[in-house]
Amino acid sequence: MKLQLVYFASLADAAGCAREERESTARTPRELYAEVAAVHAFSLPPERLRVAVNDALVGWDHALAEDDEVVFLPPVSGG
Amino acid sequence: MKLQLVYFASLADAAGCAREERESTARTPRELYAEVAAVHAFSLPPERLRVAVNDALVGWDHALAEDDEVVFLPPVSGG
Amino acid sequence: MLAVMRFCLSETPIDVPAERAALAHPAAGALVAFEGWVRDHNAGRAVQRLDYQAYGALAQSQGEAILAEAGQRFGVRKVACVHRVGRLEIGDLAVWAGASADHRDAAFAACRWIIDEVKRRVPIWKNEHYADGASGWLHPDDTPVHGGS
Amino acid sequence: MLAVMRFCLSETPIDVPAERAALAHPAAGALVAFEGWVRDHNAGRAVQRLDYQAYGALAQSQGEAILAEAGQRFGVRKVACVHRVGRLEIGDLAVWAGASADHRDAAFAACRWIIDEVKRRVPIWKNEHYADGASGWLHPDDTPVHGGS
Repeated sequence: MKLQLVYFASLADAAGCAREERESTARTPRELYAEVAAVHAFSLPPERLRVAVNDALVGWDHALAEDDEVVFLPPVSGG
Repeated sequence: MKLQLVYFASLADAAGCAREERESTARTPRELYAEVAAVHAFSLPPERLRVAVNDALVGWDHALAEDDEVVFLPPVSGG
Repeated sequence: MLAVMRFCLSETPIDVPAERAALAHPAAGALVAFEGWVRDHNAGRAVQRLDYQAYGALAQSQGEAILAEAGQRFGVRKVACVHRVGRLEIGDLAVWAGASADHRDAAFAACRWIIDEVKRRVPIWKNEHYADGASGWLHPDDTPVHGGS
Repeated sequence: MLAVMRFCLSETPIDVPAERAALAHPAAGALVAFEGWVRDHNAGRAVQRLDYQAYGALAQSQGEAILAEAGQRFGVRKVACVHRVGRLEIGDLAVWAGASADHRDAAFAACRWIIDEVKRRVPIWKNEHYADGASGWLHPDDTPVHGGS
């Protein structure tokens, strides 16, 4: 299915883009991260990330749906 | 000897004045407070007060000298 | 008891007098405010400026959740927090957080908790630019991240 | 490390932006400020206004001693405190205390310690005027004192 990915901070640097649309067979954020981490050589393990789908935090086994917007959040550093 | 007394807050209300000059035989703030507490009916015990002589905090057995300015400080309530 | 809570991201300088005034309440005897300023050094390196990037929609909802939770946890009257995004220079105000309460215990505790939670949970990232020309996105422990590693 | 410490009593409204700006330092990443406001109630009674009376010379030396000690105890860059004297109305700012430091732990700890010590040690007395027409000088535990008793 078609998924929208949005990247911030170090992940955007590594991906070389702030967003991309992918055709993927991933059913969960966990599967999707494994796929994009391989493509973009992300080296942050999922334990260090949080994931949001459609602007809400979700678990790594959340069921993805067509056209979902998925964001993997690197450790934050505001303040 | 001659001593200058300055009163603040509830002690000034009880004394009916903010300062007074007294001729006294008191050698220490402890003796002086006993004297003025009797005159003005102060009911705060010395344990609840601090004492300053010439704008510096001193102990209750500090030796008083001619024309010293003595202040008995009620519990403070700034802030 | 909580009357006002307001979280926002700002692309322009934070108006501190306005933020402070918004926390006034006739029953409040205490205001505690935290300001985070851009420091000239971090982890032993000279910092020249930095950029904050935020995931806006989630930062907003997380910030509002933190303020609402502060209202539940502490006996506060009003709470607020504003975080800058974009480019900041040394000495610039990066984040302001404030809490008003009847007494100072609650105001101190709430303000401290809010800034800790904002730093822990709100999706904002800091990119520091160093005097040696290098730059890097920071981890929450303020060690640099390189290329997603 | 401590660069600036300033204590003062003020008969006019405290200039918060000026106090805050005076604590800026390029190495400071955190400012914590406490404001004490005149509340509309105390110990269950409606308060209309109050007067602060200070023993000026000793208040000044005690205030300066507190700020100097804060500089010794905490890793702060700058500290300051201003206390109003005279007549104040509900919502007026009675006291402002601030501390800047490289990190927030020190700024929070120093600011809290300063206001606690000011309330404990600085010779200033509060006379509250109540809605029922009564008034009274307060003890530090905020119970009224009657006629020196």
